[in-house]
Amino acid sequence: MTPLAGYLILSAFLFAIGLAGALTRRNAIIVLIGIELMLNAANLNFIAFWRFGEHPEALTGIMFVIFSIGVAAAEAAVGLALIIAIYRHYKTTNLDEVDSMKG
Amino acid sequence: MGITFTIIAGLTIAAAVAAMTLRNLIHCALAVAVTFAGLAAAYLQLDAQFVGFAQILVYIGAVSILIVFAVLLTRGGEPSQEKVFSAASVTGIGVTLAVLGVLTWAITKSAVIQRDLPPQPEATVKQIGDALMTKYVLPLEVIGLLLTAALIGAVIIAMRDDVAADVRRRNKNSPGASVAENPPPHVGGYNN
Amino acid sequence: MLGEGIIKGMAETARNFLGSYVSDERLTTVQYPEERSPQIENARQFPFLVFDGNDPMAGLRCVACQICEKECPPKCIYIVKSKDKKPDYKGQLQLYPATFDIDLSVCMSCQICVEVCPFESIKMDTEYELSTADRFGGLLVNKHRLAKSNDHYRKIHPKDAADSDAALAMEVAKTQAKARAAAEAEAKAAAEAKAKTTAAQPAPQSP
Amino acid sequence: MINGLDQIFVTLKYWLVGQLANVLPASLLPLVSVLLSLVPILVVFPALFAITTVLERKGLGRIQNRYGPNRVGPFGFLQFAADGIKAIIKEDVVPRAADKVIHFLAPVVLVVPAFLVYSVLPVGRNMVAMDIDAGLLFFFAVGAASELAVFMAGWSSRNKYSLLGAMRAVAQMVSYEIPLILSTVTVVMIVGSLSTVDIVAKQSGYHAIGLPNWFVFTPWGFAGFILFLISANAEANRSPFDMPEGESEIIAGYFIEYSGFKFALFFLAEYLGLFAVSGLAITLFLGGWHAPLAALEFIPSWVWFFAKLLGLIGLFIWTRGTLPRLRVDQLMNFAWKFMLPMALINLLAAACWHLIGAGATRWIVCTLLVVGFYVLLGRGLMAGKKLAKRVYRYAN
Repeated sequence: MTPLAGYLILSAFLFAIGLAGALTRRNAIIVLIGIELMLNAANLNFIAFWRFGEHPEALTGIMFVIFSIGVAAAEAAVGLALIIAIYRHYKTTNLDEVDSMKG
Repeated sequence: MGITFTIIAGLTIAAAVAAMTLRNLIHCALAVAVTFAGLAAAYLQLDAQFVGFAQILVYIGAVSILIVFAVLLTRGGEPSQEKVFSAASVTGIGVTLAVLGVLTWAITKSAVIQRDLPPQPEATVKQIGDALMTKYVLPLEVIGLLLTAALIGAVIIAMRDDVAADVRRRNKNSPGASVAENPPPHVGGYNN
Repeated sequence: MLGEGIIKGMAETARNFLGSYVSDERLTTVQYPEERSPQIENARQFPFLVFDGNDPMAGLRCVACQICEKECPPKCIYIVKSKDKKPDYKGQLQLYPATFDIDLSVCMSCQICVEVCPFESIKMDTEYELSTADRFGGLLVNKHRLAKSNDHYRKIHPKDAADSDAALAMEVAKTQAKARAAAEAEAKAAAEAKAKTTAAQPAPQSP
Repeated sequence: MINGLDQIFVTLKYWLVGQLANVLPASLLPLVSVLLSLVPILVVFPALFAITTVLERKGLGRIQNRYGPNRVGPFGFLQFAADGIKAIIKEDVVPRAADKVIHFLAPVVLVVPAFLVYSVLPVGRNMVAMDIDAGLLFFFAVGAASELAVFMAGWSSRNKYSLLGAMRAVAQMVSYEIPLILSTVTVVMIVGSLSTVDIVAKQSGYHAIGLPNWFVFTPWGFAGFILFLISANAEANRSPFDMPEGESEIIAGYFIEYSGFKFALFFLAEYLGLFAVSGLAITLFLGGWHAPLAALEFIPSWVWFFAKLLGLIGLFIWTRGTLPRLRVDQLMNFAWKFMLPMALINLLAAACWHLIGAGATRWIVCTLLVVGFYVLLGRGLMAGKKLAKRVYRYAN
């Protein structure tokens, strides 16, 4: 196996773990962590493809990851603020219990 | 594939699994910090120094701390006795396995993975800075705007309702005065 | 201006720092094991038992009344009364403590035992170098270690000791006066009885 | 001869590597070279920690008109040995309710980054363990890991005081990291590099009037230096910013439940962090290992670095002996209402300095910008406050 495949497999596993956590856990914070993991897995792909790509001097992969880290930081801040607001309203962070929009 | 990469990958995946399965939320947050560190190490292995250090600075220094604070503010620090996984967990696992299968299949079938490691590319901080200020200046500005909006938005969302009402009332009475400038009077006549 | 106070403070501490090297008068501490600062007049540490005379056990003023044991807030005093009696300073026969223990690790130096003692027998000591390697036994003090002479008390608290001595002397004087009065009354009664037998007439009641 | 003394450690290292090359296989040589760079760091800075503890206690004692430690060894200078032996032979108590694994890991996670940051500090000419392109970013990234360690220590102890101390410490470190990094960015803007070696190299040479070409002798550099020192003081959790430890209210903060050697590790990490930020301040603003006067250049460069380091440590001790502890709200107000705007204006001043070009104009513009804003901000912050002696309304 070439190194590139190793990084891609690592990234795929991280993405799957993040997805599993986001889909199965009940706590909103853990769901957010799962989403962060998926974002990070995508970042790893960008860096790996940049390093093994044909034009590493273009820096596109690195730029994408830098912006992605910025977006992820903003996402985490807003997401956690939302969770705190939800907690204040419902007194729980359990997503199964926050279902007032259910028909 | 070197032994360093194997160790890093193993640690990262183990920490990620721990972050998604542990019962105590603080343990989850600490485990996810280990995952972020493992990813930073992977970036460094791929000769992306700047991104690796930025990853540590942003994810371990800020996002992990933010998660930990959120856990404590929502009283998630105490281990609860209720179920960890939600009702739809079987469907979730199924979807995950399907995604993982497709991804693995795509990776192993792809022709890209046959490529060998090219010589170490030049990605100095100077180059990155130049690129950020020339070619990517518009995305940079947009990111700046986004971060500012996120900052203000997070503050407003997380603000307690009574504080928000207080601010609104004060602004109606005396424009320009905010909560911080008029703290409640102290009993002891003590000026800081 | 912002930060002005910080500059002033820094100058003050710098003056202290340099001054302490220049003049020794600035230094406020003493080098403890070699030098000691004198204790104040009413210094107090832990209680001790006062005895008169030369024999600590015979001269112990304590009569094992157990008032201090009952009043002690942290309950650090333990007293067992004796079976026999011995004469006290007034010559009266009194009980004495067979056991008198104070746990100094519990004692809080409140001086209540001293306040309540009617016999001027428990007083506060000024001894403070009591540290010991024995954690439990070393600070449980029995009556042999607690007993200290009245001279010691006079030395550490001269004013209080004088008061206490005066009070005791008054007690003794009162007792003696009473004894003398009793003796006189007895003598008088005896004389009257003699007179009665001789005169064979009723005598008035003696007061 | 002069050059030989200056480069003595570098020469020694290459000589050792050369000697070992005859004995060891070639594949091990890079590892040996790295080890030879790291071992001095692992020896010198803990030794400096030992000396500093004694100096600090003696200095604080003198500030308070006391002698300070004077029993162990000549003038008490072996006090650190007594303290160290005491810390090692003490019982290691772990609370029953504590999270054992995290409780054990926290001091380790705290000390490792504290040592790692030294690898990018140039302590002398050609004396840096790792000259990497993104040296400053490395410094701050690794330093950020200590926040998580502090939180781990406070949370795993299961003690309300330690949790409170950890939350305070983390909030304080996050808040003061912003002015810290912003005041660093000014230097990065002028130098155009994140490499610590480049930053020091840029500060070589001397002005016409004999002053060295250090950044502290520019308006933005001076303001940045002061801002950096204040933020560094807060980052290192030292008085007057030591609420995380606040003995009088939360006893010892996040390391309340640690004893013996683990407590010593916390202490070590705290002082190592202090030395690291002082070293960075020297690198960024005080010309690194450069001599202050051209006539003094015969003294080896590493002597200059450590002399400056000791000077800054002395300044920190002096501040600690002078200023009382702040309240939490005062601390946060100071960070967000004074430090942050000042750092941003300083950034503007540095940009002006860079754009205007050499001459008297940029001196005037930058000085006016920094001083004017400082005065205005000071006035604005003090405006609503009637500063007076403390009164006790009910007690009187």
